[in-house]
Amino acid sequence: MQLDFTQDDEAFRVSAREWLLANAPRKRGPLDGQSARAFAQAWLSQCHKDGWSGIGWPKEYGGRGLPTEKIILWYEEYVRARAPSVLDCTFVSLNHAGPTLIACGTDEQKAYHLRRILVGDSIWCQGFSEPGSGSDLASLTTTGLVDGDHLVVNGQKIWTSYADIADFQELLIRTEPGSKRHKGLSWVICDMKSEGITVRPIKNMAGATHFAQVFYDNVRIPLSNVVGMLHDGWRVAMTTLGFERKTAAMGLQLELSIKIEDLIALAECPPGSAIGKQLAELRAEAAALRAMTYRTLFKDPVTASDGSLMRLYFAELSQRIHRAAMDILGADALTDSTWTHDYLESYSETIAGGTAEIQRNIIAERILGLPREQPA
Amino acid sequence: MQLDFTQDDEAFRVSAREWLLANAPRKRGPLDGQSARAFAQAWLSQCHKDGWSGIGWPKEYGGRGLPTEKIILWYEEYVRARAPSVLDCTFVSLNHAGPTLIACGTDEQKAYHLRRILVGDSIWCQGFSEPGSGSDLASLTTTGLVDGDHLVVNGQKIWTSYADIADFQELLIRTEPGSKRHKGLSWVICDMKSEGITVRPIKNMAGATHFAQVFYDNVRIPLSNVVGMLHDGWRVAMTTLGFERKTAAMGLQLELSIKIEDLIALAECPPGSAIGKQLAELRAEAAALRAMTYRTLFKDPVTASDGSLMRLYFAELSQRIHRAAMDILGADALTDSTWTHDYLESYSETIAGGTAEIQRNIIAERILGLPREQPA
Amino acid sequence: MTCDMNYNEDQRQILDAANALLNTSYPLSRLQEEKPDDLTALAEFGAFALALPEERGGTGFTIVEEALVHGLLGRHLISSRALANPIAARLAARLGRHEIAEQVAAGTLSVCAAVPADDSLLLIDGAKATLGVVFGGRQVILIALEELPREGVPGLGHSVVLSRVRGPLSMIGECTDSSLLDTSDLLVTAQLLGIAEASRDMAVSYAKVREQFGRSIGSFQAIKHHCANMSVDAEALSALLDMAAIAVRDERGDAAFQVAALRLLAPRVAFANVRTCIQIHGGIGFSAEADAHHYLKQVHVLRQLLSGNTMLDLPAPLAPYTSINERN
Amino acid sequence: MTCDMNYNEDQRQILDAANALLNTSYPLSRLQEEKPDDLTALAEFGAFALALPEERGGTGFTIVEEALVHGLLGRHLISSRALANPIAARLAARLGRHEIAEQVAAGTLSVCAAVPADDSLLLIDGAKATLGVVFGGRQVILIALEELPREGVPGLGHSVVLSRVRGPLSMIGECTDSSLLDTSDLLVTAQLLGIAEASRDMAVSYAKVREQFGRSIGSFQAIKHHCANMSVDAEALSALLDMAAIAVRDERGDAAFQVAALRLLAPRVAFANVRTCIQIHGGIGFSAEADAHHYLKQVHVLRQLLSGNTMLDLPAPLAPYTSINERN
Repeated sequence: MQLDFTQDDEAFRVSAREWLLANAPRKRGPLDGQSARAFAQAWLSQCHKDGWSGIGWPKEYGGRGLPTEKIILWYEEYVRARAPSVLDCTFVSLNHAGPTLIACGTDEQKAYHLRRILVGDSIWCQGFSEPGSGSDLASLTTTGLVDGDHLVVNGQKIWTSYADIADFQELLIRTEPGSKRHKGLSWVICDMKSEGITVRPIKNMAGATHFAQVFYDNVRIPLSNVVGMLHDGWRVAMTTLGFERKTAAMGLQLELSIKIEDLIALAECPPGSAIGKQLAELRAEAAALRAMTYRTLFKDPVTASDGSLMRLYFAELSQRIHRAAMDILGADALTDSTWTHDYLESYSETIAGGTAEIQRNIIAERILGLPREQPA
Repeated sequence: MQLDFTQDDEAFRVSAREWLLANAPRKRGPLDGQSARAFAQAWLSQCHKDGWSGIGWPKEYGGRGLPTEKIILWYEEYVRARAPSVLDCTFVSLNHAGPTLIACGTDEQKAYHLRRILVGDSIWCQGFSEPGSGSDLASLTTTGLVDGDHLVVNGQKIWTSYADIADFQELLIRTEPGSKRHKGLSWVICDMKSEGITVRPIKNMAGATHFAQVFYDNVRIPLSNVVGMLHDGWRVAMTTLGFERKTAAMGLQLELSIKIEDLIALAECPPGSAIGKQLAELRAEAAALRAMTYRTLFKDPVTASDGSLMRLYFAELSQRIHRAAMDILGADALTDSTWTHDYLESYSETIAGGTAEIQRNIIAERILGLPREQPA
Repeated sequence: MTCDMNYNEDQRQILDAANALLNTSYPLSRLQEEKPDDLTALAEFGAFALALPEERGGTGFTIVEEALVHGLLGRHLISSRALANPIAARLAARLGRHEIAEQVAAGTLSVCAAVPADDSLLLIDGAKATLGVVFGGRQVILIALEELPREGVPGLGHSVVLSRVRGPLSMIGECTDSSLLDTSDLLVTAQLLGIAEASRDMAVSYAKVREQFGRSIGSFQAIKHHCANMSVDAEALSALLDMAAIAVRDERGDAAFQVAALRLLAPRVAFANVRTCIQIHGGIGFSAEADAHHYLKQVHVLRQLLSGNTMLDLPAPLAPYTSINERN
Repeated sequence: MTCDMNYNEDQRQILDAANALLNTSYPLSRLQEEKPDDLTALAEFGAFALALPEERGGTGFTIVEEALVHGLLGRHLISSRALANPIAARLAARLGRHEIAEQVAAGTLSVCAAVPADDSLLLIDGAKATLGVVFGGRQVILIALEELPREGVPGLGHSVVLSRVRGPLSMIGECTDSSLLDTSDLLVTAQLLGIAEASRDMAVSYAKVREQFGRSIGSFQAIKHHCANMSVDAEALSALLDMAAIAVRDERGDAAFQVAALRLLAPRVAFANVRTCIQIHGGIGFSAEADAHHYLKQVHVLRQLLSGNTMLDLPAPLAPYTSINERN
C-alpha cells in the first residue's frame, strides 16, 4: 500500500491548480434550461482548449489517457478551486455515453460523437428509467421494433436529466418482443430532435427543472445507431459501470470534503459543543469517504456492489452534511441560497440511480451472499 | 381529555409514598438464584401484608380492584421511591399467570393458585419460546399428548426466565398432533417439580443467570391443569395481553423517567454541550414515553399492535439511555455496577418478547395495513 | 372517570367540523396554484377565536381543542399566518390592545410570522400582512408592518414565500412570558405533529399502490419498517402533545416541562417522517409534483417559530425522591 | 505504480501467517475458559516487534503491517495486553530505556493497559503484569507494577478482568508527543476495525443458517439491510485505516488528521456493528454462550485506550483554496 506521488505528479498538480484558479468560473452557473447548457458548454470548451477535457479518456479518442494518480490530483484540485459541479449537463456525455461508445461503439459512431462530446458541442441525456421501473430497471417496457433499417420506438422514459436541452440520448429499450428482464434490450443513440419525441420537463423540489419525462411516439432510429449488438443492451449498459464508479463519482465524492470544511468555517463551534461534535463526526466521515474513493480507484475490477457501498456511504453522508448546514443556518435556512438549494437537491442522492434500499439489497445479496429477494 | 386526580387520589398517593419510603428495600436485590427468589418473596410478602400486592386484581380474588388512576399513582410513587424492579421473579405470576387464571381458569385453579401468587408463595415462569421458534411463536413444536387424564409432554423451551427457581410454569404446547400455527395449542399449568423436567440455566451477557432452557421428557401433567379449553391455548395466551400491555409494562416504562433523571444528575452538562443536548433529547423522549403509557391506559381495547408501538419505543429509548450512561461513566464503564449491569441487560429489550423487527412488522401490517410478509 | 386521555364528544365534533372545512376549502391540491392562502374561511369558522372566552367573541373551547385544530392546519399546510394570528391576538390582549386582539381573532387584520435574520427581519408569507409577530427565541414581538417597505426574497426551494424588511421597526409590544411562549410552541408543535402524521399516511398510501419488482413496495420489509418507525414516533409525539395541552390548559406545574419536551421532539419527528415520506415516494417524491416536499419546507418554516430549548432547566414531574447514592 | 491501495505480496503473507497462528493458538472458543491469554505464541511470532528495526530484533515491517496484524488481534479478541505491549516498547525506547524496550518487544516483560478512574488506576487484564501503560487522554505513562498491591474489581458483565491500584505510582516516564499517541490510536482503531468486521461476518453467517417463519432470516430485508449497513461502515473504516496507516508510516502531513478521523469513527462503527450482531443473533446473542458479547465488551475496553478528540483542531488535507464568500 502506498500513496507516493512523483515529482512529475506534483508538477502536474501545480499546473492543474494554476490553470483552475485562473480559469474556473468564480460563480455557480445557472441551474437549468438553455442558460445552464450554455454555461456548461463554455466551461467544457475552455477545458478542452487547454487540454483538460477527457483527461482519463484514451489518447486515440482525443483524451489525455492520464493514469489514476493524475486523475486523482486533477479532481482534488478541481474541487479545491471550486470549479463548476461535475454533475452538470455534460456529465452523462463525458462519463457515461462517451466511455460506452469507446467500449462498444462502431468506428462511425466514435468518429461522429466522441470529439463533439469532448469539445462540449453535444449534450447527452440518459433514457433508462421508466414510470413503472424506477428501481427495477430490468422491467422496462419502452419498445423498439425493427422496421427495415430502423427501429420504431414507442413508450416513455422518466427522470431524464437535461432531456430538454440534450442533443442525444443513450436510450435503453426492449427490442425483442416478449423478452423478459435483462434480455432482449438494446442500447441505442437517440437524436433528441427526432420526430415523435415529446419532452415534458419536471420541476424538482429544489425548484430546478433539470429532469423530464420523455414520450416516444413512433420515433424512427436508424439501426446504425444501435451500440453493441442488437438485443444485447444490458451488457452494453453495464460496461461503463466501472468507469462511472471510479472516475465519474470522484468529483462528487471529493466535493463533500470541501463542503464539510465550508460548514466548519460557517459554524461557530465552541469545543465540546453539540454542533462541534456533529461537525467533527461529519469531517471524519468525509475523510473516510475520500479514503474509500482512493481505495476503489485502485481496485480491479470495480464491481457493481463496490459501487453500491460507496454510493450509499456518499449519499447518506451528503444528506447529513446538508442537514447540518440547515441547522447551522438558522433563519437563513428559509431563504434560497447555495446551501439550501444543495440541501434540497441532496434528497435525490438516496433515490436517483437506485434507491438506498436497492443499494442495501445489492450489498447484502452480491457481496455478503445473503439469499435473494423472493420474486412475487 | 383530562388528568384530574381527586382529593381521594391524592390521599392515596401520599399513603403509597409514605409506605414505600418507609418499607421499600434500600438496596437492589440479588440478580439470580435462590437469593433472588428469597428477596423477591420477602418484598412481595411485605407488600401483601400491608395491602399493596395485586392492587389492580379484582377484590374477589384477593386484589384491591383499584381504578386506573390509583394504579398510575402507585407506580409513579413506586419508581420514585426506587422500590425493587417490577421485573423480578414475581413478574410473570403477578402480571401474566395470575390474570390469565382470573380470566380463563377453573374455580379450582383460581382457588389453589391466586392467593399463593399474591402472597409471594409461588413463583412462576413462562414456557412459550422454543429454540426453533423465537420470534415465530406459533411454530412451536413441544407436544402434549393426551394419555388418560394426563398430558404427556415432550420437547424443550428456551429463554425461560427464572425456570431454575420457579414453582410453576405457564406452558404453551401443541396438544393436537399435526396442527399448524396457532391452532391445536394448549395453555397448561406445569408443576416445575414434575418428573422428567430438566432445567439448564443460561448465563446472559450481563453475567446474570436468570433464564434457562427447559427440557421435557415424558412429563405428565393432569388434564385438570389445562387452562381454558384443550387446543384453545393461543386464545388463552392472548387474553392477558391487554393486562400485560397496560399495567405490567407501566412500572418498567415509568422507571425510565427516573433513570434519565439519575443520568442528568450523574453527568456534567454545560449548556450547549454535546452531552447536554443528548440528555435533553432523552429526557424529552422519556416524557413522551410516559405520555404514551398514560394514553394506552385509557384506551379500550388495547390491541397487540398498540403494545408493539409502546414496546418498541420503550426498548429503543431504554437502550439509548443506557448507552448514554456508558459514555458518561468514562473509565467506570469498565467496572460492574448498577449502570453497567443494566446497560448490558438492556440489550434484551429489542429481543425478548418479540424482536424489534417483529414489532415493526406487526405495526406495519396490523396498524398500517401494509401487505403481510409472504410466507416461504 | 377523573382521568381520560381519549377525546370527548365536543372534541370529536370540532375536529370533524374543522376537517370538513379544510377538505373543502383548503385541499392540498391548492398548493399547485402557488397563491397565498386566503384565511377568510378559517376565520369565519372561528379557528382564530377558538380559545377566546365567549364574551370576547370566542367559541368557548380551550387551548386543547385549539391545539387539535392546529394539528389539522399542519396536515393541510395552512400558511404560517394561521399561527401568527392566535399568538398576535394573545399578545395584543396582554398588552392591553384589545381592539387589535379582537380584529385579529375575527380575521380582519392580517398577521404574518417573522424571524430575525442578521440585521433584518424575514416575513413569512407576509406580503400583504398589516401586523407581524416576530418569533425570536425566548420572546415574541408584535410589530406594525403597514408602512414598511418589503423586499421580495427567494425562499427555500422557491416555494417558501419570503419578504425582507429592514430599519427601525414599529413595535407594538413584546412579551417574554413563558406561558405565552409555551402556548405558541404548543400550537407550532401541534402543526408539526399534523405534518408528521400526514406524511406517514401519505407514505403508507403510496406504499400500498406503487409496484416495483412485481409487487407493492409496501410488501418489502424495508418499506414496512420505515412506515412503522414513522408510526411509532408520531404516536409518541401525539401522546406528548395531548399531555402538554392538558397541562397548559389546566395550568399544571409540569406544563413548561411538557412543552419543553415537545419543542425538542416535534421538529425531529416531523423531519424524520417527512424525509422518509419523500424517500418512499422515490423519484416522484423528489419532484415538485408530489406534495411531500411542501411538508418538508413547512417543517423548516415551523421550526424557526419555536422558542429556545429549556429542557434541562426545568424540574421533571417524575423525579426520584432520593439520590441514587443514598439508595445504593 | 506510485500509488496503490491494495496489499502487496509481503502484506498478504504476514496477514496469512498471523491468521494461521491466531486460528491455531487463539481460537475464539478459548474465551469460554475465562483464562487470561498467554501471549507467548504471539511474542514468538514476533507480533510485538513487527515495526522494530531489524537491528533491534524487529522483523523489518512497518506500522502499516503492524496495524493490519492488530486488525486480526481485534478479530480474535486478544487481550489488550497485546496493545499495551507495543506502546510500552515505543515509550521505553523514547525514554532511552532500551533494555525495557527490548524485553517488552521480546515478550519477556508482561505489560498491561491501565486507565485512570477517579483517584485510582484500573488495570485491564493486568493481574500478573510487571509494567503498565496508562492511557490518559493526550498522554501515555509507563509505570512499574511489581510492588503495587492490586485489588480485584468486578468488571463489565463479569467478563472484563480488572484490578485496581492506588497510591503513589512508580512512574518510569511519560510522553505527550502526538506521534506516539497517533501510533497508539492507530493500533487501537485497527483492533476496533477487526471487531467491526468480525461482528459483520458473524452476523452474516448466522443470518444464513438461522431459520424463522420457514426461511433463513437472512432472506428478510430488515436483516439484509442491517448486514449491508455493517458492511458499508466497516468498508469505510477499513479504507480510512489504510489511508491513516500509510500516512503515519510515511510521516505525511495529514497523518494526525487521518488518525483523528479514525479515533472518532472506529468506536462508533465497532459499537454499531457489534450491537447489530447481537440483535441479529436474537436470544442467543444476548446470552453469554455466543461470542458476540465478548466483542461488545472489548469495544468498551478499547475505546478507553483512545486519546482525546482533536478532529477540529487540525487542518484538512483537502480544503478549499478560497473561502466560500470569495467564490459567491
